[in-house]
Amino acid sequence: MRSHAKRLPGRPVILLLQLGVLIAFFLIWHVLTDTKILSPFFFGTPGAVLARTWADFASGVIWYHLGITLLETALAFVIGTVAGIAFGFWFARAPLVSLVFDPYIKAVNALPRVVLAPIFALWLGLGIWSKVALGVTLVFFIVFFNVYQGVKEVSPVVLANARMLGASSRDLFRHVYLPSALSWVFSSLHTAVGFAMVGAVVGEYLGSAAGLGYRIHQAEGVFDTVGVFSGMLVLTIFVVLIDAAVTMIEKRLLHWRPQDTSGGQH
Amino acid sequence: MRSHAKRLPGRPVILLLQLGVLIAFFLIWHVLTDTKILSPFFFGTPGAVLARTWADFASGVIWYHLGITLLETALAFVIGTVAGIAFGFWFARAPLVSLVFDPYIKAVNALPRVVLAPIFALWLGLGIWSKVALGVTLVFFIVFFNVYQGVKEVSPVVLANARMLGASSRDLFRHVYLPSALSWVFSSLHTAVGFAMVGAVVGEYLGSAAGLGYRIHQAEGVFDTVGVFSGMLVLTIFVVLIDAAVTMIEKRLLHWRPQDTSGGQH
Amino acid sequence: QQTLEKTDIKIAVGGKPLLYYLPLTLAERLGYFKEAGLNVEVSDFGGGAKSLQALVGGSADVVTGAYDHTIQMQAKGQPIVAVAQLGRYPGIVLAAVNKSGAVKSVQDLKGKKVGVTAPGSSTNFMLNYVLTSMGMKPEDASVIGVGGGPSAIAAIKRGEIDAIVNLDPVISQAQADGDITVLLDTRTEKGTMDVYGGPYPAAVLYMKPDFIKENPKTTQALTDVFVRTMLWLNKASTDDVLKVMPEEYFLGNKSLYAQAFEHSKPTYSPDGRFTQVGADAALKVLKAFDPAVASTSIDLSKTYTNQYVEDALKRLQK
Amino acid sequence: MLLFGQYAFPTKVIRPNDKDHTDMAEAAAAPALQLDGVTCTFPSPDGRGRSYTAVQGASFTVADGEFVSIVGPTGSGKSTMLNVAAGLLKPSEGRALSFGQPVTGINPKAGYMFQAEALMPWKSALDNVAAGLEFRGVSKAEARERALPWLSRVGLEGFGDRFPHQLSGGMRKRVALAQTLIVDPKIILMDEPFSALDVQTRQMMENELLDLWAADRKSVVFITHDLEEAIAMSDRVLVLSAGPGARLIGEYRIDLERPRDVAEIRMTPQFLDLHKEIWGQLRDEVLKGYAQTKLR
Amino acid sequence: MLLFGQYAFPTKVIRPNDKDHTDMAEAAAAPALQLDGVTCTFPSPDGRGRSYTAVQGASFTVADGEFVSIVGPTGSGKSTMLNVAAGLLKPSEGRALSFGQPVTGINPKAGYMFQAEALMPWKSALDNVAAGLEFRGVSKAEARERALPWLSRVGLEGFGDRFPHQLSGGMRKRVALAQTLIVDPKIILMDEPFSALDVQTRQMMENELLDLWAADRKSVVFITHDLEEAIAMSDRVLVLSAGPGARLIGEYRIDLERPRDVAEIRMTPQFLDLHKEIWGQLRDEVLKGYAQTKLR
Ligand SMILES: Nc1ncnc2c1ncn2[C@@H]1O[C@H](COP(=O)(O)OP(=O)(O)OP(=O)(O)O)[C@@H](O)[C@H]1O
Ligand SMILES: Nc1ncnc2c1ncn2[C@@H]1O[C@H](COP(=O)(O)OP(=O)(O)OP(=O)(O)O)[C@@H](O)[C@H]1O
Ligand SMILES: [Mg+2]
Ligand SMILES: [Mg+2]
Repeated sequence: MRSHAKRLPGRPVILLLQLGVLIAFFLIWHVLTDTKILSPFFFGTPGAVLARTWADFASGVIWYHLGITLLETALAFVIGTVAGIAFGFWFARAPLVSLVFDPYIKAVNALPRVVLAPIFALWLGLGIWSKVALGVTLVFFIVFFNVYQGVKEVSPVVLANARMLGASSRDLFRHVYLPSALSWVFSSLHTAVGFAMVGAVVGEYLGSAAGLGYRIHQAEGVFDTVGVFSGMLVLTIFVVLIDAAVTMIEKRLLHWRPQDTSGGQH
Repeated sequence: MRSHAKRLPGRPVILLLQLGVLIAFFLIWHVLTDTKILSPFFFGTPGAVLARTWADFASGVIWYHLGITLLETALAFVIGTVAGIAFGFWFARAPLVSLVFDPYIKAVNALPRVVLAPIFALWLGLGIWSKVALGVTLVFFIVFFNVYQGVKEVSPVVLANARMLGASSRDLFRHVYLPSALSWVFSSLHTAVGFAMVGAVVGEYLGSAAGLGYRIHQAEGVFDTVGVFSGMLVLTIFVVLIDAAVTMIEKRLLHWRPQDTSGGQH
Repeated sequence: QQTLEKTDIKIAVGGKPLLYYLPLTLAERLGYFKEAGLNVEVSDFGGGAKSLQALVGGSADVVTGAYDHTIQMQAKGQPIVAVAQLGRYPGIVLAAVNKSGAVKSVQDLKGKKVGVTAPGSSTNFMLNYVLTSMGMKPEDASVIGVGGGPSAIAAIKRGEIDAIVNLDPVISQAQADGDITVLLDTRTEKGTMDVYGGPYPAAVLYMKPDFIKENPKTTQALTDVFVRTMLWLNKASTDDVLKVMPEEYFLGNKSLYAQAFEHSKPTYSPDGRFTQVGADAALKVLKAFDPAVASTSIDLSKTYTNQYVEDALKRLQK
Repeated sequence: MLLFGQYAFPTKVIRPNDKDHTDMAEAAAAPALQLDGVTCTFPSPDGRGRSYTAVQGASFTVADGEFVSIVGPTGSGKSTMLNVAAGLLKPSEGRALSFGQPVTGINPKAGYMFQAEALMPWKSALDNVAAGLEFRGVSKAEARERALPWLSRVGLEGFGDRFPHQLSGGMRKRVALAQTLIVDPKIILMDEPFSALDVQTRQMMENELLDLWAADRKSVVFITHDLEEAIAMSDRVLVLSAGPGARLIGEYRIDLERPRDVAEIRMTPQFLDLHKEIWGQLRDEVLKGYAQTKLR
Repeated sequence: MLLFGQYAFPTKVIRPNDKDHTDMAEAAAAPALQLDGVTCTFPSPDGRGRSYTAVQGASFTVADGEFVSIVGPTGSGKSTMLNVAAGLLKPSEGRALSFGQPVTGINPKAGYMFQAEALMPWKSALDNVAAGLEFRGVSKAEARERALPWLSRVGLEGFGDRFPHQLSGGMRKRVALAQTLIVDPKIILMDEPFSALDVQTRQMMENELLDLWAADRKSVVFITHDLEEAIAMSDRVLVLSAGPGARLIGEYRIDLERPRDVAEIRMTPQFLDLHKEIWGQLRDEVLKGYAQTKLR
């Protein structure tokens, strides 16, 4: 319902506020490192970080590494998501399987992937696939658990209705479970995007020849804090962009829901 | 509705099946390493891993390390969950804040925590707290995004009803948002338990003087694959136990829901 | 015995089980810290860079790490001082991977994939230095970080890299499996001289100058412990070492560990002393590849001191 | 007041009716629906404690092509019985048969219009109506095309693109009606289909349903709280007693001639007689039920 | 058929009624509810395209202590108007006043019984009834104690520990009724409260509501599809036209004496006259609305 909620400011104002937060952040960072309250050795200085980032983009060296990292991220995200959705649905619809495998799924989720890096390297080599694998193991579980729960949350009456209308298992999936679980899926995707990137970067960090993680590690090796933070800055910019894409898709797929249920305070 | 679903086997049968899966897993592992299809250098052998685990528990050396890791896990889990729930609710109920900070939350979620480890050590020392911090940064986001979404999913009619009945913001939280979002919270907790453990172990792995991650790192440094896998085995056993506790609490708090909505096939 | 300013010491190390840091574990196992009245806690990190950061950040008091760090940190305006040398040769080995078979000599490295422990690490610098001294550019080989553990072995076994620059135990393991052919070996005096033209210092005990100023007696006690360890190690047989070391360390494969130790034995400093030539060699290498070092003038005399070692030797060698 | 044993339903009106099942044996041959001593017991809310028996040993048959209404006090177990007939609920005792086949899963011959809101909230009104056809393999485009006339049949021609939350309560009910009827089920189960509609719209829908039913003689089981509606529409009215342990306590054959107009037939003296008779029993039953819940 | 302008409501029955607002000026002083030219326009389903105006310039007042019913075709905008009165929906034009105060947020003086299911599914029936008291700071134990008699008042004494999904449709409605009434609102908004109940239970509930209303003269706005119910309960009946752009087209003062028994009053000739009069208008309106939706 369109309620008497306090009107939210429009898009330009929001953007301005966001910019304000960003500037405030850099300012605080600047002041703290300038006065040496935060050691520039650990925190760099915002001016230097921005200058480095700019230089990297201007000279173009970063694009190659960025491309590799984004490719890994995208692959990890897509594979992890598809697998998570598929397994989530399968487990939710096959109670025996889910009961039997439940503890093992949880156990695997708790394995520190970093330790598995040599095994990934052995199986998948040092190229992008071992990084993708790392990302997939992170993304998969987040999506999996949410899809599993999302399917269980389907309204029993709506489900019964669809079944009475003659829906087959496949129909139920497409017409009931999937749309009903979509908000769960998207909630998990917002976390998953970040973790896909983390997986890719950590994978590169642990051993690789290219990518942003590689650059960050290289900078760290020579105690180049500015380089490290510049790498992280680039990372975050791109993850926000990817997430915006996810949000756009979400808006399209969930356009049927009532608007403004966000709590509309007075 | 109690439907004509295929009867699921009872608890003992399930346990038996689970045991079967476990034994099958160890058997396959054994056969593969025994025939050298998988190199024992990388994969150890199940016999050796079990023997080592047994020896560690028998001699008692493992308890100290296990205790530290479990403490870190528990702290990361609790702090991350509480913070995730608090911020999730806050953001969901304060649309302006959430709009403005949205990209930053997502950006922070995408930062590779491994790179941040030195900063955590700087702020929190080398003790357990830097590991807890790592775990918290993982747990927080998973819980946060789910709580945020869970609050948005509250049925608009139920919400309007409670407001008409005179519920204050606090009442709405306690009587509507929280119970309604609980299944989202628990779904995220199942992932979060694992990630709390991952955070603790990776933290130890990256720099510490004790804990299971420390032991795994030590073992890896001397190519002691059996030690690595034995450490992971202990990890998984305990994460499954913690998760069982979460599931128990979940069952109690969500006892109001209709049973058997799990798809009841015929 | 004189009273120490500080008895609880936090030592940071980047990879304790590595043979590179063997003296630290030995000192611990031989009980020398206790005898000196020191109560140490050893924190192990994923790499030397991280243990150094722990020192700079104040969460560790002293570090056993690469001598390079003292030079790099001076360039960054974060002075640290090495007080005892544990390793006199770097112990880095450049080897061709047999499975790939593309590299027969150092000259063949051009255009090949070379695995180092991590980009920007000392193994990477060694490779760069070798390439330049052969008249090539560092970019002529493509560098891949493979780590210093099982993942390096995995890379060798898959033949994904054409050559590898790494340390023990990776090298010994690969050698034992017959997977690599050693081309340059800085575990020996000859190899080190060939590559660097001087005894390039490896692991040292370093700390912040402030720490020394505030805790001179503790610093002396710490130096005593390591000098004592170096003297013991100089005379010890492989069996002696194996007896002292904790069992976990050779659970993987005891004979491999023994073999690796024997390979590495010459790299340990006999008495803990630094030499000017060694420091010069290190500076020369770093100047070539670390832009921060290249752009600063380094005062080597501030990066190490033999004062505490000499004092210790005077008392210990009596 | 008359009370009947569980398995015995003497028809109170024995005049042969004018429809095709004059011969009772014929209907028994393959009734569209047959409930056989159905008892439904629910576990108590907390999982421990007493269980609650909603329906106790209910038996009745619905012949092929028959229109049967069920009336009874609120909370007695009408929806529960319909769930059993649909195959959504397994009775604790007894069984359900549909056209001679025991109902073990979803009853494929049945269409069910639920009492609660059951539209898919993510589908527009048109897509909701078209869903059943899509599930039967009809292409999306064709299903929509065939759904359009159904929408206008329930008076919602311009509302095809609305999502359920954008429709009024009565509109949602009408979408559900179209959704159930479009797939042409052999037996239609309806749980208070018209209670959210105003009287006029309701009469239109009732006539619409009767036309449809007359056209190809489906079987209908119709739950309503409106006794007039029950009488006006049905061949037979069943009366359920108050819960717990609700039983069928009355069966009335409605021998008003067909085709009927639901508005006009209410004025006939025959109708008024029947109404008075059933009303008397129902009223007592409701009062008893009310007293019972107050006591428990 | 009579049609009125948006802001003009000539009362069709001018006899002064027997209640305390004989003087129309008095009621105007601080009416419990006043809608002032309220127009509600909804954006089109896809966010683009035409928008849909449900209610067009509706104005009416409900005096303090008055019982007003609103009838109208399904989908005309009755619930929409109630949402405006409750402060849940901001009208696109016009405004709502409650006791002289403009309604800008939730109307704190109002209790609202929703048409859709609105119980908290995670609370038992008893806790659902007790919720309003808890929100007002009453301790949980006391709230439950005070909720118990309310449960039995709606005939659900033994069902306090059931969760909503374990109750029948009619039972849920009754829990909602108790939930709304227990907090003793000054003005009660009810959207088809009794449509899921059988006739007997319904009459009991109706009488219960009238007793309550008589005891401390609350204001009631009552939406129903049952014209008899509207007449039997109210002081005034408002008739809404068919949508889109529904307007109030009729206002009938019901001057039957109080207290009334809803079952008995239906038999009086006065009642039948009123019924016939309003019925005529409503019937036309519904037919028009039906034709309109068919055309669109
Ligand atoms: N899942 C359940 N758990 C426990 N009790 C239930 C459950 N479902 C229904 N009941 C109980 O069974 C009884 C009959 O319910 P049912 O829904 O069949 O009533 P009904 O006749 O359809 O009533 P109404 O006319 O109000 O819809 C009620 O007392 C209800 O509380
Ligand atoms: N959120 C919305 N978006 C678009 N249209 C809406 C929305 N809410 C209601 N409507 C439309 O407004 C009109 C009036 O709806 P409302 O619910 O007020 O009807 P009503 O008179 O209560 O009908 P009923 O008797 O069936 O409950 C309907 O045509 C409906 O489709
Ligand atoms: Mg029912
Ligand atoms: Mg309505």
